[in-house]
Amino acid sequence: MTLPEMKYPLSRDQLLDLYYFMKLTRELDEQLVRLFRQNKVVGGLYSSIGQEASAVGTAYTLEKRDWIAPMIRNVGGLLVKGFRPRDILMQYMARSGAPTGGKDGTSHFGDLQDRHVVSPISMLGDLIPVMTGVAMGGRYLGQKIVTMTWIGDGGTSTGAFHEGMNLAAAQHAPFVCVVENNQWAYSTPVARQVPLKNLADRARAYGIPGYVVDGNDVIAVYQATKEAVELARRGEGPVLVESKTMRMKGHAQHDPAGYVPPEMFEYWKARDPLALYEKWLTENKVWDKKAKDEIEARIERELKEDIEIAEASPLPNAEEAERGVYCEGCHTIEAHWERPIAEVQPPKASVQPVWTVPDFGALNNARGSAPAAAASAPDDGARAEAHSNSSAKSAPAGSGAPKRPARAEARPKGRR
Amino acid sequence: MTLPEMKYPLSRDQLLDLYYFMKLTRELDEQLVRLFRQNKVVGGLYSSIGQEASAVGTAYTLEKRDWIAPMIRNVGGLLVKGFRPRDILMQYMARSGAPTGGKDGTSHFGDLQDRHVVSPISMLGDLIPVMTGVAMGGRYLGQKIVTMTWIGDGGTSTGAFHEGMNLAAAQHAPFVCVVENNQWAYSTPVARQVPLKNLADRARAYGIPGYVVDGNDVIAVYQATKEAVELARRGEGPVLVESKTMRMKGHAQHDPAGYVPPEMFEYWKARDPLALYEKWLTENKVWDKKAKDEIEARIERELKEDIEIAEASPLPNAEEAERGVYCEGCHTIEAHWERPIAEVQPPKASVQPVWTVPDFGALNNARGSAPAAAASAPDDGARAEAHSNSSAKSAPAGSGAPKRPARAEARPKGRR
Amino acid sequence: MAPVTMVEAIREALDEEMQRDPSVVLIGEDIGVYGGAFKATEGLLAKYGWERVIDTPISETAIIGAAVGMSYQGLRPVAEMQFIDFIACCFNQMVNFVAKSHYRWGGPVPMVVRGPCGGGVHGGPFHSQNPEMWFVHTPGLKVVYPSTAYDAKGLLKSAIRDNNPVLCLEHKFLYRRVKEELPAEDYTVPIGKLAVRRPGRDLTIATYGAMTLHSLDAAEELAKEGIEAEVLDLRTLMPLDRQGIIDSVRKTNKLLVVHEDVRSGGIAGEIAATVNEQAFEDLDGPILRVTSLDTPVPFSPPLEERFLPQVADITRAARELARY
Amino acid sequence: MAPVTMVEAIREALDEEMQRDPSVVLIGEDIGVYGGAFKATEGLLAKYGWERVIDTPISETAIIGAAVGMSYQGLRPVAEMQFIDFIACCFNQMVNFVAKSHYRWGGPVPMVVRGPCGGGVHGGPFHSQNPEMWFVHTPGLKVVYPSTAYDAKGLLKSAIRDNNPVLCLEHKFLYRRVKEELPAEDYTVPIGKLAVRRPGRDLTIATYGAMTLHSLDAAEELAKEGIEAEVLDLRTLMPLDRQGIIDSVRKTNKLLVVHEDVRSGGIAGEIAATVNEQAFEDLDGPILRVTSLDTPVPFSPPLEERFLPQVADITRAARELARY
Ligand SMILES: Cc1ncc(C[n+]2csc(CCOP(=O)(O)OP(=O)(O)O)c2C)c(N)n1
Ligand SMILES: Cc1ncc(C[n+]2csc(CCOP(=O)(O)OP(=O)(O)O)c2C)c(N)n1
Ligand SMILES: [Mg+2]
Ligand SMILES: [Mg+2]
Repeated sequence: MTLPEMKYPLSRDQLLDLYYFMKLTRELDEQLVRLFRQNKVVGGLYSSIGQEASAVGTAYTLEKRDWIAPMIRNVGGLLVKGFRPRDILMQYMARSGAPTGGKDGTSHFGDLQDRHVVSPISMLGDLIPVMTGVAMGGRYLGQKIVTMTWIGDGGTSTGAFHEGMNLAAAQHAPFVCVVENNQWAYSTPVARQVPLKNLADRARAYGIPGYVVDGNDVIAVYQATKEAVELARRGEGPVLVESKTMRMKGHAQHDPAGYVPPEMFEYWKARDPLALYEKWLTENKVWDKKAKDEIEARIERELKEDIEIAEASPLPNAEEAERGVYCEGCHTIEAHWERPIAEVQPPKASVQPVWTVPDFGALNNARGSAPAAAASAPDDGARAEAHSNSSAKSAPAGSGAPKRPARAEARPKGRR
Repeated sequence: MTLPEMKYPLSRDQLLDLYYFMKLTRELDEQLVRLFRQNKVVGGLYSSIGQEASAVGTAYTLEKRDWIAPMIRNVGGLLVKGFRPRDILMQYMARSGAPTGGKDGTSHFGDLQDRHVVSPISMLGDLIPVMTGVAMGGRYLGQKIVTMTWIGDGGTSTGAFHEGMNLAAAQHAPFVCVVENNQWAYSTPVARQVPLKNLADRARAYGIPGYVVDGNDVIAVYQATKEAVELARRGEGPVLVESKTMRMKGHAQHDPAGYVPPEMFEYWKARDPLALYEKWLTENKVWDKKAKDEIEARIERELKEDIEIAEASPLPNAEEAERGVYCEGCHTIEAHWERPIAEVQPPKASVQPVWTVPDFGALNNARGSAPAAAASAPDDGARAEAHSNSSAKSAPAGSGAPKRPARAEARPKGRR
Repeated sequence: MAPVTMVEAIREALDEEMQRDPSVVLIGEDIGVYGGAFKATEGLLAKYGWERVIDTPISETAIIGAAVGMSYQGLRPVAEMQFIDFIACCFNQMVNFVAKSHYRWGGPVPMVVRGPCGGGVHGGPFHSQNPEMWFVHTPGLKVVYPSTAYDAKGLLKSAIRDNNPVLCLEHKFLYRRVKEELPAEDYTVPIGKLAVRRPGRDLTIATYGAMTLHSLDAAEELAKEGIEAEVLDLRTLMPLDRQGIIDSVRKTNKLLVVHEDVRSGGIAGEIAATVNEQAFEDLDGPILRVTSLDTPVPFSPPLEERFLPQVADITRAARELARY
Repeated sequence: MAPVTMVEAIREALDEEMQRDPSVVLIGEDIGVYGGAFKATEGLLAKYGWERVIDTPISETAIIGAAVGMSYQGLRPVAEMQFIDFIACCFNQMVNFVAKSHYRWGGPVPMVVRGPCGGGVHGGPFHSQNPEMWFVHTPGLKVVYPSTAYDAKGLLKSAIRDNNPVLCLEHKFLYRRVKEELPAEDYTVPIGKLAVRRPGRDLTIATYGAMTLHSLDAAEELAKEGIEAEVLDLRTLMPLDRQGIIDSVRKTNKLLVVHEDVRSGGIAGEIAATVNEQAFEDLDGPILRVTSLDTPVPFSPPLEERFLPQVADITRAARELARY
C-alpha cells in the first residue's frame, strides 16, 4: 500500500482514525435522534450530519497541548479531543454523570486541565475573543500552543466575531478560526447574511490569510487546516479557514427545514462526507472490508456501552441547583509556565513606552487623484508591516511571538 | 476663469462654499479653545483641526433630503447641514439655548425634521447600524435618500461597526460610511488596531466597494464621496470611503499627545488641508484676495455674533433635568411617504415566502485540491449575485432598491 | 371566535397593526420565510412582503440599531429577539442609544422589542432568562410582561402605538399554554396598569408573567384554608403601577411579591421600597418575596424545578405572612 | 509615607500585585503608552513590558473575551474600561460568558474588570453612569465600590486574588479628591464587608461610593441638631453585607439608603427587601431612600446638580425619618 502524497502526510492509522471519529460522530448523532424520539433527550437536539469531515478534519490537526472550543455542531471535535460519547449523551440527557452534572446541556462543557477544551455559550461569536485570549495567554506562558474554534456562516455576522478576529490579528495570536459555511443559519441562507461568494473574504478585513476548503473532503480539510495551524504556531498570527459544507438536517430536531430547496439536499447528499471518504479509503487501498468492519464494530460496542452508562446515570439532585455560582476553593488556579518567569518581571520586562509610526500613515497617491475603487489586497507586504505585540526585547524566545519588524512598536530611544 | 475638469464638477460658488465651511470649522475650533481656556466650556473639548477637508468635503456631496450623523470631529458636517456655530458653541457651553438645552454636550444633537441629522452617542460604532436603518426606512418610504456617517480608524474595531456594515451590505442600503483614518485612536496608532495598510479593506468583508482618498484634499474627498453617494443612491448598496488624514491635536484638550512622534506632526502640518486648498484656489484662479477677504470677514462676523448669542444664553433651569425622559405628546410621529402606500399593503405587498439558492453554495474547486491562500476578491460578479431585500414584485419603482437578480430571494412558485 | 393561544394573540396583534398602519415593519432573525423560531410572525411575510418583514443577519446590535434608524424615519419597527437572552448582545444599543434618545436630544424612538423569555421548558442558562430588571432600571424604556393572551395582544398593540421604546417580554412557557377567546374588535391594554386577577382581603400577592398562574393556583389552595389572597398581575413593570399596589396593600395590609426573576435585585425590592415609602403604616407584616434562586438557570429538570418558584413555595410564604 | 489619591492607590495595587504575581496582566484601551485615560496604569508598561500591559483596539467585547481566555490559562487579567459606561458594549460577555462560567461547567474566571464610574464632573449621559445594579442582579459576579483610597487599594488587591470575576467600580469624582496615607506593608480589604464610617444611634444611613462623603457631611450637620446618624459604607455591593446592615438597623431602628444610582431598581430596593425579611420588627419607621432622578445623567451643571443627590436631600430625609 502506498498512500497518496500529501503536503502534511497522514499514516494509515491516522487515516483510519479520521474515519473512526467521523463515523462515531455520525452514529452518535443517530443514536441521539433515537433517544430524542424516546423522550430521553432534554431540550433541543442539534445534528451535525453532513459536517463530520469539517469538525473531525480540523480538530485532528491539533496537538494535545492545543486548545479548542466546540460549537454545537462540533461533537466530532470533542471526540477527537478525548471526550467520549457518554459525555455528550449525558449532556443531552441532562444526567448527573454529565461533565456539567446537568447544569448545562449539549456541547456546552469543557475541561481546562487535561483536554484543553473551553465550553461555548449559546451566543454566537463570543468564543472568538475568548480563544484569542487563550492563545495570548498561552504565548505569554511560553506554551507554544494553537487555539481553534468554529463558527457558522451566520455567526460571522456578529460583533463578537469581528472584535475577536480583529484583536487576534492585532495581537498576532496563534489562533485558527474555522468558518463552517453550511449554507444556512437556522432558516436563513448565507447570501442573506452577506453578499460574499466566499466567507473567507471576511479575513481581508483583518489583514490575515483566509482559506477556502471543501468541507466534505476530510483530507482536504485536514491539509488546509494543518497549514493554518502551522502558520499560527510559527507566530505568523491567526488564520481563517472557510469550510464549505451543508447542514443536512433542520436547525434542530423540531425544525423540518421546509425552507431548504429539496434539490439542494439532493445535491449535497451525493457529496456525503462519510461516503466520499469511504470511497477514498477503498480506492486508495487504505483499508479492506475487515478493517472497516472492525472500526464499525468498535463503534457499535463503544456506543452501546456508553448509552448504557448514560441511561444508568441518574438525574442530578435538586440541591445541586444551589451550588457552584462562585468558586469557593473548589479550584486551584495556577498558570502553567513554560518559560522563565524572570523574563516577564522587572527589570527584564522593562521597555521604553513609545510608538514609532514609520510612514506617518501617508497616502501614497498623488494629490487630487481620482479614487481607486477598492484598496490594495492584503498581501505579504501588509502582513510584514503588521504590528506585533511583543517588542524584540520582551518577546520570549520561541514563544510564538512574531519576529518581524513592527510598524508601531517600542522605539529604542526614550520619549515622553 | 476655467475651472479644472472634474468628474463631478463644482461651480465657483461651490468651491468657495467649501472653503467657507472648512475655514469656519477651523475658526470655530479655535474660538472654542479660547472659550475653554476661559473656563466657559463644560466638560471636554474635541478638536477637528487637520480634518476639515474630510468632514466638509464628504457632507457637501449630500442633498437636503439626505441624512447624516456626525461624530465628534464632524462639526464641519453639521455646518454644511445647516447648523450654525451658535449651536455648537452652546452645546459645548451647556447653555439652555443649545439644541439639547444642556441635556447633552458636544456634537451630540440632531434634527429629525428639517436638517435630517441624527445625534451620535459616545459609544463608537453605534451609528453605523442606526444610519443603515435610516437608509432602509427612507427606501421603504420611497424617499430616494442616502445616509452618511463617519467613524474613526479606531471605531472600525467595534462590533457595532461590523454588524452595521454587514446589515447595510445584506440589505443593499443606500448608506455611505466614511472612515476617517486620522492615524490615532486616542493614544493608539492605527497599526495597533489592525494590521492593514488601508482601512478601506474593511469593505472586503462585506462585498462592498471600499475607496481610499486623500482626506486633506477637499476636492479629492468630494469627488470620491460623490461617487460613493451616487452609487448608493442608484441602489447599488453601501460604500465605504477611507479618508486618510491626521488628528493635529490631542484626543481632547486635556491630552498633550506626547505619544505622537513630533516629526509626524511636522509631516502633516505641511499638508494642512486649509493651506492646501487656499493654494489650490489661488493656483486655479478661483478666487482673488478680495473674495478670500470677504469670506474671512463673513466668518469673523458670524462667529462674533454667535459667540455673543451663546454667551448670553443662560444655563438651563434645574427643573429641566426632570423632564423629557419619555415622549408624552411632545412629538407627532409621522412617516414621510413619497410612494403610494398601497404598494406596501396587501394584496399588493404579498409575496411567496421561499428562498432560492441557485448554486447550492457548492465549492467550485476540484475535490481534494490544496487550499488556495485567500479567496477570490469581491468583484462585480459577487455583487451581482448579492441578495437583495426587495423582490422584483414588492420593490417600489425607483425606490432605490436594487434591480439585479437576487441570489436567495422569493421564488415565483409556492413551496412549504 | 375560537380561543387563541398567547403566541397566536401576538401574531394577531402584529397582523392587525401592520394592516392598520403601514408604518409598522418587522425586523429580526428568521422571522420571514420561517415565521420566527416560535412562529409569532408566521404568514406575515407572505402578506406584507420583503420590505415589511425583514430577515436579518445574526446581528442583534444591527437589528436594534436599524430599528432605531427606521423609527427616526417615523416608522414603528417591531424587532424580535429570537430568544430574549440575546438582548444582552445589543444591550448597549438598548440602554445607551434607544433609552436616552428622547431625553438627550428629543429624538423619539417609537419602537418595540419583543421576544420569548422565562424558564420551565428546560432551555438552559441561555434560553430561559428573565432580563426585565436590566431594563426596568434604565430610564427611558417601558417594559411590559403579560400573563394572558388578551393582555399579550392588547399590550403589544399599545406598545406599537406608543411613542416610546417598549420592551415586550413574552413568557415562552405561556406561549401555547394559555388560551382564551379574544374580542373581535380592536382593543388595547393600557401600559402602566395592573390587573387584580383575584380579589382577597388577607394578603396581597404581587406578581407577573408565568408566576401569575402559580400565584392563582396558590391562592386557590390558600382559600381552602380560609386565607383570601388578592392576586395582582403587574402586567407593566415600567412604569410600575405603584398606586395599584399601594391600594391593595392598604386593604390587605400584607404583601408578598412573587417573581421568576432571580432574587437579588429583582423587582420585589423596588416594590418593597415603594410600599415602605408610601404605605409603611399600613403594613401589618414584613414584605416577603418568593423568587428564583440567585444562580444562572440550570438545565436539568430537577435543577430547574428547584431554581424556579413553585406553588408550594408561594403557599408556604403566604401562610407565614397571613399568620403574622 | 505621603498621602496618596484614590487613583494613585489603584495604581499601587496594580503595581504591587503585578510584582507579586506574574500571572497578573493588564488589558485595555490606551493603558500602555498613555497610561490610561485617568492614568491609573501610568508607568506600568515601562516596568512590565508589552506582554503584561496590553493596549487593545477599541473592542470592549474582545477585551473581556480575551481576559476570560487568559483567565482560563490560569492568569489573572485586570481589564480596564476607559469609562465604565462602555461596559454596556461587552455586556453579553460579562453576564453570559463571565458570570455563568463557573456555575455551568466549573470554569473559574479569576479576572477583574475595573473602570471609572459616577457623575459630578459634567461628563454627560455616557461618561457618568452608575452601572452597578445590572451586575449586582447577575449571579456569578462580585461588585465592589470603594469610597476611600485605602479601600480602593485593598479591595482591588482582594479582587485580583479572588478566584471569581470581580467588577471594581471607581468613582471618578473621588479619583483625585480623596487622599490618605496608606500602610507601607501589603494589606487587603475583604470583599463582602461593610465599614461603619460613623457610629450613631438615631438612624442608619447605608450608602457607598461618592455618596459616602455626602452622607458623612449630612451626618455632621444632623449631629448639630442632635440627630446621631450611623453611616455605613457598603463597599461591596455583591455579596452584600446583609448582616452588617441588619445589625445596624437593630440598633438604630431606622434606615435611610442613599445612592447615586438612579432610583427605580437601585440597590435601596434590595436593602429594603432584606430588612423587611430579616428585621421588620426592628423598624420604627419606613425605609427611605435618597437617590438620583430616574433619568439619564444630564450634562449641564444645574441639571446634573438636580439629578444627583445633594447633602441637603440627605439631611431632609434623615430629619423626617428621625422625627418619625
Ligand atoms: C448572538 C446570537 N443570536 C441568535 C442566536 C440564535 N441562533 C442559534 S443558532 C442560530 C443560527 C446559527 O447559524 P450558523 O452560525 O450558520 O451556525 P449553524 O447552526 O449553521 O451551524 C441562531 C440564529 C444565537 N445563538 N446567538
Ligand atoms: C465603544 C467605545 N469604547 C471606548 C470609547 C472611548 N473613546 C472615545 S474616543 C476614542 C478614540 C477614538 O478613536 P477613533 O475612532 O480613531 O476616532 P478619532 O478620535 O481619532 O476621531 C475612545 C477609545 C468610546 N467612545 N466608545
Ligand atoms: Mg450555518
Ligand atoms: Mg482616529
